[in-house]
Amino acid sequence: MKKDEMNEQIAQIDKAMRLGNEGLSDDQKAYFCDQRPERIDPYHGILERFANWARAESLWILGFGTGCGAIELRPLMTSRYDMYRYGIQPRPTPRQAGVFVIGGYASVKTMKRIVRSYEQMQGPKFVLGLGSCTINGGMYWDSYNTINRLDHYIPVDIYIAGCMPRPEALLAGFNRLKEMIKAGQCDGMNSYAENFDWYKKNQKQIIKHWNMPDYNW
Amino acid sequence: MVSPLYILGIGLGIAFLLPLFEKLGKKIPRIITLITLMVFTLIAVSWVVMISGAVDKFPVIFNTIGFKAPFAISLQVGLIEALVLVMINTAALLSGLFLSLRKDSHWEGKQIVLFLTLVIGVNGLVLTRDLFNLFVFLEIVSISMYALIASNDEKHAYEAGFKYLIAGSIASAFYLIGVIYLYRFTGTLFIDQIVAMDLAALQATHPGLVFAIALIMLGLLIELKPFPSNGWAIDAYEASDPAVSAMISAVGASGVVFAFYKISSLFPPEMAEIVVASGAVTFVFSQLVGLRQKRVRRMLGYSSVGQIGIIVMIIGLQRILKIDDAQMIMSSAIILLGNHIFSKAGLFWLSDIFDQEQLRRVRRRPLMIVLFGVFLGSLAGLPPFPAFWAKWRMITVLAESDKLFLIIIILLGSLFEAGYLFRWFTTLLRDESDPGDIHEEQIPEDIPVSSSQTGVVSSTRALAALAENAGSVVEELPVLSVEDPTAAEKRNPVVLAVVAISSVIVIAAGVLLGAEFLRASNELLLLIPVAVLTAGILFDLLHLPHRIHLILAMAGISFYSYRILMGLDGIYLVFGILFLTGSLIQMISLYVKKSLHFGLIPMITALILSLGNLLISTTRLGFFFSWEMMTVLSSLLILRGRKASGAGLRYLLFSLGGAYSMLIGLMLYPDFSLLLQGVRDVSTPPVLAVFLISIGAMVKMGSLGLHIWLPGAYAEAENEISSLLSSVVSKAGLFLLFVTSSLYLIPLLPSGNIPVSVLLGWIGAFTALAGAFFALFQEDIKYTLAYSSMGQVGYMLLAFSLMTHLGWVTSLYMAVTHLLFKALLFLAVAGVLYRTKTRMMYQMGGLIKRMPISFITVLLSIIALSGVPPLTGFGGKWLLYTALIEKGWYLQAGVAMFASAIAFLYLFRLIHVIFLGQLKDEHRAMKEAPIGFLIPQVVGMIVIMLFSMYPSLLIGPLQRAVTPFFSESIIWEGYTVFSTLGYWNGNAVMYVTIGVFIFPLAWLLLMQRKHTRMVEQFNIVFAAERPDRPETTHFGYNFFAHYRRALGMYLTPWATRWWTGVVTLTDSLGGTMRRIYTGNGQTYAFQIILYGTVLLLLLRGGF
Amino acid sequence: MMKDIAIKAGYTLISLFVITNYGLLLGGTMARVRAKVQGRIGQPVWQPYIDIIKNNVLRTGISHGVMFYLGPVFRLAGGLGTYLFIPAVYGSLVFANFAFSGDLLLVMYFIFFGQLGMALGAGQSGHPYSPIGVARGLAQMSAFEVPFALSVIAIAAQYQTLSVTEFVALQQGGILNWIVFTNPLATIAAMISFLGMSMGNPFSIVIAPQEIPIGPPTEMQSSFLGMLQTNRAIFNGAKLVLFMNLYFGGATSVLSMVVKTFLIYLYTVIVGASFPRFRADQSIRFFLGIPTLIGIAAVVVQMI
Amino acid sequence: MITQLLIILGAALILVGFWGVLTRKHIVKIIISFSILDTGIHLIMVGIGYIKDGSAPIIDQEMPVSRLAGNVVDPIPSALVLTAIVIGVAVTALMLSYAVQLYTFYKTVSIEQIKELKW
Repeated sequence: MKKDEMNEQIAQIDKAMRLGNEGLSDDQKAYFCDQRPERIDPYHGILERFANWARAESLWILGFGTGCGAIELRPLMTSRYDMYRYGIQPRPTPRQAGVFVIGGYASVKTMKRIVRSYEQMQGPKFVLGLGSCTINGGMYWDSYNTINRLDHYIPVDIYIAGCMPRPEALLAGFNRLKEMIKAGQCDGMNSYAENFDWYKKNQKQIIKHWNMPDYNW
Repeated sequence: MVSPLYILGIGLGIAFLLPLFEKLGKKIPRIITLITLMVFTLIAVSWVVMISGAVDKFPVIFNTIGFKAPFAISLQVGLIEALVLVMINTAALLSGLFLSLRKDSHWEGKQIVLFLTLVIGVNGLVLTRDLFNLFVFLEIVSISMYALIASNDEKHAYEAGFKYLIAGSIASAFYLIGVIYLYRFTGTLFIDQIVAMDLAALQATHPGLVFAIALIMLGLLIELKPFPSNGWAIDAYEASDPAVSAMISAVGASGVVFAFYKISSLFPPEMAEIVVASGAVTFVFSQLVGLRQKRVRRMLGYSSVGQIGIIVMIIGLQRILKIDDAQMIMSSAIILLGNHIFSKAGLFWLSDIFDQEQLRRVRRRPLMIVLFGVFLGSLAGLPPFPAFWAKWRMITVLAESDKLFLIIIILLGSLFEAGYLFRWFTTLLRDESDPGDIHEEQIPEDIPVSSSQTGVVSSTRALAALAENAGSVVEELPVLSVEDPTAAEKRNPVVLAVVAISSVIVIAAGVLLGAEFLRASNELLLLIPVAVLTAGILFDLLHLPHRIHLILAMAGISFYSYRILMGLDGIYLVFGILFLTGSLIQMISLYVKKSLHFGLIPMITALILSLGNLLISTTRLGFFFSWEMMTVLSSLLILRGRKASGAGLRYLLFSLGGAYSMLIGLMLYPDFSLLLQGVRDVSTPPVLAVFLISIGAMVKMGSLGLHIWLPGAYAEAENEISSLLSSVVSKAGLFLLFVTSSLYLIPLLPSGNIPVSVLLGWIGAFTALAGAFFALFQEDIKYTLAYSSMGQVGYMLLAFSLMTHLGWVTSLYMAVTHLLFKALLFLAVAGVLYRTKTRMMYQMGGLIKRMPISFITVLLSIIALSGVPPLTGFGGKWLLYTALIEKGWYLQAGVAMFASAIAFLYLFRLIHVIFLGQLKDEHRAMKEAPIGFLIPQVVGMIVIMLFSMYPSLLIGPLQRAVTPFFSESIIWEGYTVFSTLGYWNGNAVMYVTIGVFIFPLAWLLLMQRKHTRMVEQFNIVFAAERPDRPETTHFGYNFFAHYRRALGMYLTPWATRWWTGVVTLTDSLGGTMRRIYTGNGQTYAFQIILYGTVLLLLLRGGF
Repeated sequence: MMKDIAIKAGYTLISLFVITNYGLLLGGTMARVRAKVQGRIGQPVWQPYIDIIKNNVLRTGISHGVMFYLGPVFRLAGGLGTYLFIPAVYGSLVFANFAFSGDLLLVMYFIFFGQLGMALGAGQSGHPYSPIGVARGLAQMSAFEVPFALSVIAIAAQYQTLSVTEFVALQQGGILNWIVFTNPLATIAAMISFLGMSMGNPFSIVIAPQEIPIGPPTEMQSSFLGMLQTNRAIFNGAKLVLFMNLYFGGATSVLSMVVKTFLIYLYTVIVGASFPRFRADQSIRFFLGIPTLIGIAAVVVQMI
Repeated sequence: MITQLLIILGAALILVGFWGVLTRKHIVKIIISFSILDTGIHLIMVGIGYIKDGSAPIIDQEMPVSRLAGNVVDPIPSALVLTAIVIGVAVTALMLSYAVQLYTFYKTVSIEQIKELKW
């Protein structure tokens, strides 16, 4: 009797822990994982510092040009700027990327993809807001279809202001990011998990046709 | 001894009194007639009994009206007469029974009288020794037949009857003129007296003598419907009441045949040759024309004409051959005649029953299928029916007298006949959902077919063209989707019993003959499959529970295997284990089936036993008999498949063709003994014989060019059958090669020094490559596996033809391991198909989570099959390449390596598309395969692992088996096997593999210990979108599209096109040929007269 | 007995350690060579180490199922196994590996082991790009296998052996004994197929980053990816060692191994840096064309 | 002489009969041709047995067995002819009844119109 009750309680808690995935029809829910993201504690001491050093020295950018600023990413790969020497290289899939460079303005349509891609990256993951648009909407500040503040939707580690910022600025931004990582200051992943409901509420406010799970594993 | 006069007297008396009896009651004449016929039969039987008791006192001549011949008509009773009369009268009795018992029977009055006169006439024909009396009986028979034809009072029957009348009148005119002149030249009508005369001397004084005999011959020959002047007869078969057709074909024709035999003692040799030619032409061309025929009775008519043709041929032959041979071949004629009488009558009756019950499908009527199959099989000369033995004897005699051409004609005609007869069979047998031709891939509408894919689709279409006629045998009849509800009321079991008696006679005669034939070489054991089949079918007819039957069968096979395997050694033992144990294990999966599956277990059991019999048969007859049994049974098993009619038919025809080819080869080389001799024998057989025998083997193995039966047959058969066929039965071809291995070292060309085995090797290599390539582009999993089997057997052929120690070890090793892998694969796939209910791979996907054990089985078997270490398949590859390079067959080795790389591709595709990727909604609730499928899989996996760890367990015995034939080529040191080129230690490889596997696994477990999240199937990076449906996310269709783009042009199905061409050509030849049957009675008359003229001119020696 | 096994295990660990580090450094060096060709400075030589460490210390990971989990394991096992069945340095006990358990055929077929495992792991991710990449990779593999197989057959016929150790032994005693000089046709065929085997340009369609985001491992991340990267180094090393042994006289010391394999790798990198990419069907046709003919010629030369 | 005449006549009738069978389209004419053919054969048969100036084949004192050969007409052909005629009549009758039935079913007497069964 008691065991049954316990089991029932566990089941209830488990259900409460899980995501609602209201955007999906019932027959689609089985296709997606409905776990909530969790906070994962860092390692301790030297181990974490070593790990952070490795993370900082091997920054893999997600090659997803979300806006016009993405044009500034390309020169970084060329012989003139050569980001490779800083251990930075592009990766074609969010699964393998650690840095998400939001290339300028993010329209609502793109925002959906940004959220999805961000959630699919493996932590710890870093977001670099590129250009004024990601800070306050920039020249699109009163647009009906563009967000004004990126960090209402996903945690941002560093912004690079300008419209657009030059590749040099970008490199500077990356180097700053590296320092921050080494210093252990970049924990957007855990803050996203901790404030998941808030982020999700904001996201759902602008994205009307939410046809994906609440957290894209 | 009963005087034959009683037959004629009683018969005539009853015939005339019948109208009087009719006054007593409608049924009375029937009963009296039946009693009369029974009396006739009994009299004939009593003769046979008496004669066989005292052969030397016979034949006895009975005189009439108190005078001796030649002054009075005399009747002769000898063994042959008595036997023929027994057959004829029994058939007549059965006919009478059939006529009186069938529903809505109108058998009364004049019809009975005519029937009786016909029987009397035929009896007279058989008995009389007087030429003019022969004429009288001939006319009695003819007139009764003319009248009987029209007895169903239908328009077409009158038309046919009139044509028959015209032809018969011309024939009797010929005969009469001939008789009168013969009388003039010899002064007597008594056949024996004429034969006793010195005809050659008489010829000198009377130059017209030959002409007179020729006219007599012609008169009777025309009555026997020689091609091409036989359109009238075929019309009659088609149009009259089937029961009457049965009488004409079985009783009437037999009498005339016997009369022809009687006068054949007058023929001078050159006339006998003409008769042989006429018979041969009739046989082969009627069967050819029959191929195109779609109306059943007309088809049976062609078959009748053909059967009579072959008997006419034999009658001619017995005048030419030496006296011993003549007797031998005449006995085969009698057997053929009896075979024809009962099976043809049976078929006509069955066709009548089909009409009565308006039956278009017999799939759910087991008894009907059995009867039907028995008659067709016996007509087509399949074992164990009488015609098989008769043809065997005939062919042996012909081979001894170097008449190869006639053998070819006989076998060709038999092949045609089997073709159209079994086309009829498959048409009636096939399921409603069966399109009747080779099954095509079903491509769902949401996946468009782009132009780049049509190449392959059209190739399957070309395959379908082969069986295009199969669908249309009954085209003019409405096809009922379900059995007619009124049909049940129309069922008449009594009639079926009459037909069954006929079939029992055929079977019994076949078995007795078989016992007679096989007793000589002490091989009676070979008949066991027949006994088992009969008993099993009876069990099934009695609805014995499936599982009890299965257990009985498996126990029986086990016992048999035990007995056989004890007596075998060496390579025979290897094949014994392969054939018997291999199939026995696979039979376990039949346990999953719950209800009765008619004929399944009996046929499988008999098939396995036949395979075992191949090993113990010592004579050519025994071997060929078992081989044919195996062929027939496996094609019947294939036909059980729901959509297998086209494929089964094609399999049957190819196998028969292969068997006949092998037969000719064996006949060409009479000194050859079917005992495994290795390659030491240096006697030089004819190259043609070697080719023909190897073709026989390669058909069975599905070698390139002869493979087109293979995919359909393996794919459309039921899953268990596919497994058995591809893993066990295909090795029978390999066995034949081993048994005949001493042949293949002879030079390919008379002057060259390249042995035939080189050619075989290349064929094997390209078979492996082609099989792999074909498998690469299949969407249907069973087609993939089928082509895969083809390729694997190609490797075995390649290895065999090396003719070295290592080569043979390789071949046997691959045979054994392929049995393991392919059985596992088929079983696992069978489980998947059992659950998913689709054969298209791209419709599956993601099943690993639902069927993990099946996945592991498939994984292990594809690793093994593709030869990836550490599993045992690598052993096969290692042996193969080592053997090839040692022998110096470098290019073949290259082809084999390419083939094995391609094999890796399709195998990966197989496992990926089924088990990985996206799970479909409809499979979400699926379970693992039933336990019956899993048990053999687990056993097989354990065996694979064992062989992988300890290769010597397998290679060792094989090595010892091959050693008697070659000197050793590999040596063992511990677990390492050394060849002259390299070495392999399966044990160490296994340990190293396990080691290198454990290490990263441990690392991964350590690194990923906490925070690895198991996600669902749509949690993938989908270019920042979410997948829509599993179907559109699963990559499985046209998996190797780029390969097709790169090499598609080399995949043109040449073999299929060639065989389609052959079939089309034959078909259209038959179609053109039959245009001579214009339907105009006058044309027929003209043809007869022209035929006579040509024959007479030929006899004169020219124009 | 136990002592023998322990010593062998120790030797194996040393051998693996050397090849792993060498492979990683080689990868880093070649990345720099490629950068130089493009006029860049390029990443640090030790960048592969950092990448692997980073991937292994990522906090999260996702798995699509058992095979997804085991795929990288299979892959790495394939790489390790392939290396372990090849004697790396001729005459050295430490680097003899497990060459006694099988000959060249074993090595050739063991390559498939890792391929299969990877393909299965990629397949279970459920991502359509993975099987697309796998299909391309397998197709290309089956094509470049042909000239390579022919080349191997030719040299096996020439030297009447299939043992890799034996090949190296027979090539000792002077540069002219190398198979590259005694059988240039076979070497040419094999070196062309080596380009395909190393999957650099122009045969890099398998991983086409923009079209099918790096193909088979598109869903692989964290330690899975780290494992694949490790394997890349080891497997590369194994292949280089194999080709060195077969065609370039093997190595009698670690130094000569390093030099020779470096040069062989350099060749593929230079070709890769100079050519654009073939489509899958184009590369199939390419390998089955001229290289196969060269291979056939090499074999035919041995037959006459 | 007369024998030969008979035989020639018979042969001529046979040819006429065959000609009729092969050329006439009218069924009844074909039947008549068969009758002519039969008659021809019968004539030949009689002709073969006939011996000029021979007596009837009755054995008595004037014609003992020893003188039979060459002096009496061979009786067997005559007997055969009788049988043949009977059979011929029966066949002709059957043919004619067939002709009647064919006409009722096909409404034609032309043999060229009656060819629904073929191939």
